[in-house]
Formats: sequence, structure tokens, C-alpha cells
Amino acid sequence: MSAAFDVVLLVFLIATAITVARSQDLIAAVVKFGVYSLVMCLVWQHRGAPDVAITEAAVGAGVTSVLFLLAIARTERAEKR
Amino acid sequence: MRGLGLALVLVAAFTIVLGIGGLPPRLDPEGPVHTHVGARYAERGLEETGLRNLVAAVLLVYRGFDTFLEVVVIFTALVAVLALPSGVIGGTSWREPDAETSEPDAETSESGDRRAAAVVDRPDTGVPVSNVVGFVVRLLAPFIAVFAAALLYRGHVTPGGGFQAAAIFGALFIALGLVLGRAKADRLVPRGVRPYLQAMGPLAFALVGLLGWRLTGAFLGYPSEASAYVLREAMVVAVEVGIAVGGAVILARLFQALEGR
Amino acid sequence: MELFGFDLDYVAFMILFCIGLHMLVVKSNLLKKLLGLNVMETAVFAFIITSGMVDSGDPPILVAGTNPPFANPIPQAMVLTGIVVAVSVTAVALALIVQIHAHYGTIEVSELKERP
Amino acid sequence: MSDPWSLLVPGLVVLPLAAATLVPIVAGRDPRRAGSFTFGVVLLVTAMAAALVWRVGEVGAISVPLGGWAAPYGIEFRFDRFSAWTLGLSALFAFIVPFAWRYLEGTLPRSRWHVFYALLLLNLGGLLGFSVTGDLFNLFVAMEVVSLSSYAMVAVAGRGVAAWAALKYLLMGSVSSLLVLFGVGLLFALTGSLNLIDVAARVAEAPASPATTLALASLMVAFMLKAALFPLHAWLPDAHAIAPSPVSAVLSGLVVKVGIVGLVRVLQLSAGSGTDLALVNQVMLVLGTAAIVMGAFMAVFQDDIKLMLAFSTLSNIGYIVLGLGLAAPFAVIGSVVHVLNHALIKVTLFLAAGSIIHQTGFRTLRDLRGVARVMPQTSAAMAIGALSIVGIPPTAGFICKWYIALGAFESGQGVYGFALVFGALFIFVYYVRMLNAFFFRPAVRAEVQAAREPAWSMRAPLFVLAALCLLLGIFGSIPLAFVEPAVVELLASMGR
Repeated sequence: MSAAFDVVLLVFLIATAITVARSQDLIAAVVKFGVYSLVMCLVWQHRGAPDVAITEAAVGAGVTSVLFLLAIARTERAEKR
Repeated sequence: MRGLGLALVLVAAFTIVLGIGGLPPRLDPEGPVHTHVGARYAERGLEETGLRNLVAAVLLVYRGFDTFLEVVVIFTALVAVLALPSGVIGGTSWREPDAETSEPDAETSESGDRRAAAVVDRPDTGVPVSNVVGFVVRLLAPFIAVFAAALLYRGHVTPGGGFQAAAIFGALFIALGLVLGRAKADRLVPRGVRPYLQAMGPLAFALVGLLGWRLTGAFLGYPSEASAYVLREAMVVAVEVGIAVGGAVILARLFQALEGR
Repeated sequence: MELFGFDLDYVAFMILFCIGLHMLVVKSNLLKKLLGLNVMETAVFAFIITSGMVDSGDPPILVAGTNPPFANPIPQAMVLTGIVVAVSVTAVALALIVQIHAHYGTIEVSELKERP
Repeated sequence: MSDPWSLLVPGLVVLPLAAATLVPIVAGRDPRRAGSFTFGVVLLVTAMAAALVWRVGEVGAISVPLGGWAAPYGIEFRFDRFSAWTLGLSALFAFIVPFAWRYLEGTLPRSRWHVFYALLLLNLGGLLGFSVTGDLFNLFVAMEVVSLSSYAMVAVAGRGVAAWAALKYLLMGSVSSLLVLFGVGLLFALTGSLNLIDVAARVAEAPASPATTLALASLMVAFMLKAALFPLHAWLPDAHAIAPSPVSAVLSGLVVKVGIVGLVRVLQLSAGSGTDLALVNQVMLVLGTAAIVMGAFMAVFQDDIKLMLAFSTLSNIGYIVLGLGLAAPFAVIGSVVHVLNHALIKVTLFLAAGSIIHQTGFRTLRDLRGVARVMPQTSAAMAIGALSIVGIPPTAGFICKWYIALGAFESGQGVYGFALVFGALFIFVYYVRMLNAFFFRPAVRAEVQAAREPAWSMRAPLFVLAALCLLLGIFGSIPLAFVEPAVVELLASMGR
């Protein structure tokens, strides 16, 4: 059960990372990055690191995403190809 | 670029796979990771530091200097952001904004720079916040503050600690700034005390470190006798509060600067 | 968990590292590059944390209900520091990107290279 | 009473960092006070470093367990003969800070002066921490303090162009930092320890594994990237040329040395690891030689004097790496001393170039023709710096290169000795080009003819630095003799 959960989390993690890389709308990319960070938090919680999980949720997912969104608001939203 | 990128990634993947294949088996309680330094922390950490959360014990007591430098790093980030020319990144002065009208160009900047700066208009940050959001933030603010304080205070025993509290305090400032408007939010932390508050993390460490040297003969040492329990506790709390307050103010100011204030 | 003799966690983090590296090298958009750097960083953090795990171990918090063996606290402390460092670097990079956009009007490397 | 020496080593690091947080408070409404305060702090740090160097000469390496936790359970600071470089480092800051007093006028609005000084102090503190720490993770965090303040200092005075150069520097620097972190994490997974000496011992005990190789390779590539060793140098020229001149001096003279100090650490780590050291040395020899030649080659075609100096840094990093790669006593001693001597010379050159650019407003050789007639003193300092860096006896640059060349011939790898001499000739060419333009060509710009010598606070540091370039050449055997025992010990641990 636990092992299966692990595998699902890891696969989901990789999938989110790929969607971050692929989305051309930067706001979407940042939101997906937030999701990626939150999933990473779950992984860490699961690996016996609750301190790091809380920090990643607050700093990695929270603060980083907000700072990114501010920067997007002042630059461009679409990634050009 | 694309081909080069792919090649680089493949080389990196290949090297890493080769390398991590040679690591000792993970999860093995007899592996080197668990039998050396970590084992001693697990055995004697509580007795030596008085902290039940061993991560906090490592961060604050065993490897306090790392955390000191970490606090210095986020302070550096604030200074770095404030170092950028005004007009784009806001709030270049970390005291009251001086009446600086002329901004001489650097030896390196070109005339184009001046033009660009003139064209840039301050972003529109006066987005009205909906009543619902305003209400919810006001309602939750005290609870969020209590939660952050609890994370800080209970950090010895449960997961949490200075930085997590800082992030949440910082987020609270930011949310209140959006809801209450800038003027009121600015009054929450008067400008005059900001230079002191943002310096609190490194300063708390430096002072506690000096005190520790005076008491134990080692910089950042904590008295270990049972009788000095209260003093030791006070030193740990001083450092944690320094990290939390300093960190929160720095995060809020980074937000403001990126927002263009 | 193992896969072809490799630890599954390590393999997953290597893949994440490579996705981040690919974003950093190939993407032309500066914000995308920065996101790639963040993905890489998280992958390295995950690697470090995972290396400190122990079989059926509890988090390293000595309270009622947790028993040895404990996960190693040092990698966790390292990663906590690393996360704060990463967010600091990201903040500075974002400020620089805003500055670049104000001056050049673009944040695409391909276009930046064409301008003086 | 506690032992004061145990406070002095961490104090060396904590003092500038804590002082940096106080700069805005001290500056108050008068930004000039920030400069005097910073200068005071730097002088104090220099005095502390001098006391420590003297002490090391008397009693040998000082090891300070921070928090009283003996290694490997806590962080250990080690001040040994290699750490003598911290004295030179803080002393050079003591020249750069007063130079910046007047330089900042007209370069940076007053409202940002204290930010600039705070960044300088943070940079100094990080460099000192990086140099004295004996702990791998502490090394990483200290390096981040250095890097982050360096990125900011590149962008501090310019607008878009500088921000773009700074961002390129930041992205490269972050990759390098990440590789360091990865390497440290791998080493921790292998040994369960973070203390440098302990890790080295445990790596030596353990059977050789590809994971060890990956960790060491990752660290090595990371530090080569930080040192801008060819072919990982692409970020350097822009960042160093666009930054304000005192910053260029710090970056080119001191910050790139982070990579070199790191490389020495990795060599210490890999001494017993079963890694093929001969191969590592071969790689360093080839890259070092390539860096010397390419740096010189690219510098020849530059017209911008600061770009020229930036490319010359590439060559000199090449010399240092070449010396380390030769792994012969003479060569390594030469390299270790050249870390400091190159810093001294490069700071002299960048400050001189900064004065010239500050006074005339031009930065290309074409525009600056004839500048020596109106600024003879500054130009003379520049000339002394140029002769030093080429390696003309009796200057500071000569003795190091001489030792490296001696090492090459002594260890039977004379071909690298010839490469070194050839590189020096190449370097000679472009410095002659520069001096020729300054001294022997008629001025083409009216502004240059109208220029004057800069203020005394800018000239005085330059004179002392130029004098030091000569003195360290004449009395060059003193630093060489000082580091010799440490180098011999290092080489012995590597089986040489």
C-alpha cells in the first residue's frame, strides 16, 4: 500500500514537472510549479521530514510562487516560441 | 540550442545514473549515514541540547553557524534587490526615501537606460480587493498570527521553527497590505524601525554567539549544565525570534520591492 | 523500492533534475529558465532528504509515539537551509528579470542576444 | 576567561556580516558615514587576520570547534597557513573601500551608497567564511553569501545592460552552487559526515565507488565554473567589465578565487579516495594551458580596457590551475601565492582603470590615447600593475610564474613550462598595446586632454597597491616560504 502510494506520488511529481516545462502560459506554469512543490512536500512528509515539508509548503510553494507571479505581472505572461 | 540541451541532459543523466548506482543501499540502518554523526545526535541530542526536535537541535545548536549564514543569505537577498536602480524596483532606500531627484548614470549605463527608465510606469497595484477576500483576511489574521507564533514557540518539540514562522508572518503582512491598503499596512511596521527589524536575524545570532563564548568559551556555545536550563532556553528563543521577525520583515519587503513600491 | 537494481526514489529525482536542466538550457524565456533552476534545486533537495531516510524510521522528533531508528536530522537541516537560500536567489533573479524587461522590453534570450 | 583566539577566527567572519546589517542604521541620513564605518570594520578585520597569521606562524594551525562541538559533530573552523590568504583579502578590501568613497560620487545616487557598502561587507564576510571553514556544508552556505552579493554588485550601478550581465552570472553561479550542494549531499550519503578532514579520511577508508567519483567530479566542475576556468568562462567577461570598477576589482581579484580555494579543497578530499589523481591533474594541465592561451588570445582583440583586464583574469586563473595540476612542490607554492599576488595586481589594475574611466568618461584604448600625459601618476600605477601581471622581474607577478615554470621543468613536464612562457609573451603583447596607447600616442579626445588626476582618496590606495606590487616582487620569498610547509604537507597527503 505504502509502496504503491510512493510510486503514484513520484509519477505524479514527474508529470507535474513536465507540464511546468511545457505550458506556455507562464502563470499556468507557476501554478503548476506550486502544485509540484506541494506534491514534493507530501513526498517529504512521507520520508520522515515534516520540518522540511512545512518549510517547502510555506517558502517553496508559497513565497516562491507569489514572487514569480509578481514578476510575471510586471513582465510578460506568454512565453514566445 | 535544442540539440545541445538534449545532449547535455543525456550526459548528465548518464553520469548521475552511473554515480548513484555506487551509493550504499538506502534505508539500511547500518549504513554510513546512520552510524556516524547522525547516530550520536539521535542518542545524545536531547540530553545535550534540550530540544526534542532534532532538526531544530542541528539547526540551532550543533550547526548553528550554518543557520547564521543562512539568515545572512536572505538579508543579502534583500540588500541585493534594494541595490537595483530605482524607478523599476521600488523602495531603493531602506530608510525614508531621500529626496533624490537626479540619478546620475553609471559609467556603464548608456543613454538608452535613462530613456527606458522614463518610459517605465509604475505598475497598477491598486487592484480592488473583493469584500469577501477582505473579510476573510481580516477574520483570519489573528488566527494566522497565533499559528505562526505557535510554529515558532513549539519548534523545539514539533516540526516548525523560525523560518516557517517567518514565512507565515511575512505572508500575513502581505495579505494585510492588500486588504487594508498600503498606508495602513505600512503603519503596522513603522519605517523607522525597519532597518533594525530586518537586521534582527544576524544580530541575534551574533549576540547569542558572543554570550555563548563568554559562558562556555566557544562561539555559539550553549551552557550545558542542568542549572543553566532557563538561560539556554532563553538563548534559543532569542535566536528563533530573531530569525522569525527578521525573516518576516525581509520577505514582506522583498514582496513590496518586486511589486514596485 | 528498486527498479532494475536502481533505487526508485533516486531515479525519480534524477529524472526531475534532468527536466529542470533541460528547461534551464533549452528554454529561451528567462522566467522559464528560472523555474527550471527551481525544479533542479528541489530535485537535489529531495535526493539529500531521501538519502537520510532509514527503513521504517520515524521523523527525528523525540516525543511520545516515535521510536528509533530515526531519520537522520542532518540532511533535513541542510535542505531547510537550502530552501531558504534557493528562495533568496530566486528573489534576486526575479528582480533582475523585471529590470531587464523594463530596459529591453523582452525576457526572451533569443531576442536579448540581438540587442546591444 | 575564555581563550581569545577561539573567538578571533569566528569573529573574522561574523564581524563583517553583522556589521553589514548595521550599515543602514549607522549611515542614518548621511550616506558618507556608511563609507567610514565600512572602512573601520575592514581595518579591524585586517588587524584580526594579521594577528591570526602571526599566531599560525608561531604555533601552527588553529582549529576552532564552533559551539564547542568537536569535529565531526559540529562545524570546525580551521586557520592554517593557506588561510594567510584571508589577510591579503581583507587588506585589499581596505584599499577598495576608500577608493569607492569618491568613486561613488557620480556613479551611484547617494540613497544607494549604504546598500553598496553593505554588499561589500557581506562579500568580504562570505569570502572569509569560505576560506576558514572546515565543513563542507558551511562552505556551501558561505559561498552563497559571496555569490549573491556578487550578483547584486554587478547590477548595482547600471540599468538593463548590467542587469542582463548579472542575470547571466546568476544563472551560471546557481548551477555551480547546485552542483556543490549535490556533491556535498553525495559525500554525506557516502560517509555520514560533513567535516572536510573526516570526510577525506572516511572516503579513503571506503572502497572506491562511482558515487565518490561523481561527488568529486561534481564539486570539481562546480568550482571550475566558479573560477571561470576555460571552457566554463562565458559568464565572466561581461559581468566583470560592466560592474563598477571597485566591484570589478573585488570580483576579478577575489571572488573568482573562491573557485580556486574550492579546487584545493576538492584535491584534499580526493587525496585518498582512489580517484585517478594523475588523470585529474592531466585535465587541470590541459584546461589551465587552454585558459592561458585563450584568455590572452581574446584579450588581444579587445579595445575596452576593462574587458581586456577581465580576459586577463581568465589567463591568470589558467596559470593557477596549471600550477596546481603540475602537483610539483615549486609549482603548487607558486600557484598558492599567485592566488594572492594576482588578486593584488588585478585590484591595482582595475582601480587604476576605474580612475581613468571615472576622470575621462572613456573606456576604450582608442579614446584613451595619451591619457598618461594628463594622469601621469595613475598611469604609472597602471603600468606597474601591467608589468607585474605580465611577470617582468622584479614584480609580484614574476616570482609566482617563475616558480610555476620551475615546477614544470622540475617535474619533467617542461612542455607546460614553455606553454607558460608563450602565454606570458602573448599577455605582454596586449599590455604593451595598452601602455603604448596611454603613454606614447597623442590624445584624440578633448575630454582626455582636459582630464585631471582624481582625488587623493582615490590616488592614495592606488599608490600603496602599486608599491606593494613591487615590494611583494622584491621580498616575494617571504610569502613563498610561509606557505611552503603547508604545500609540502598537502602534496605528501596526495602521495607526492
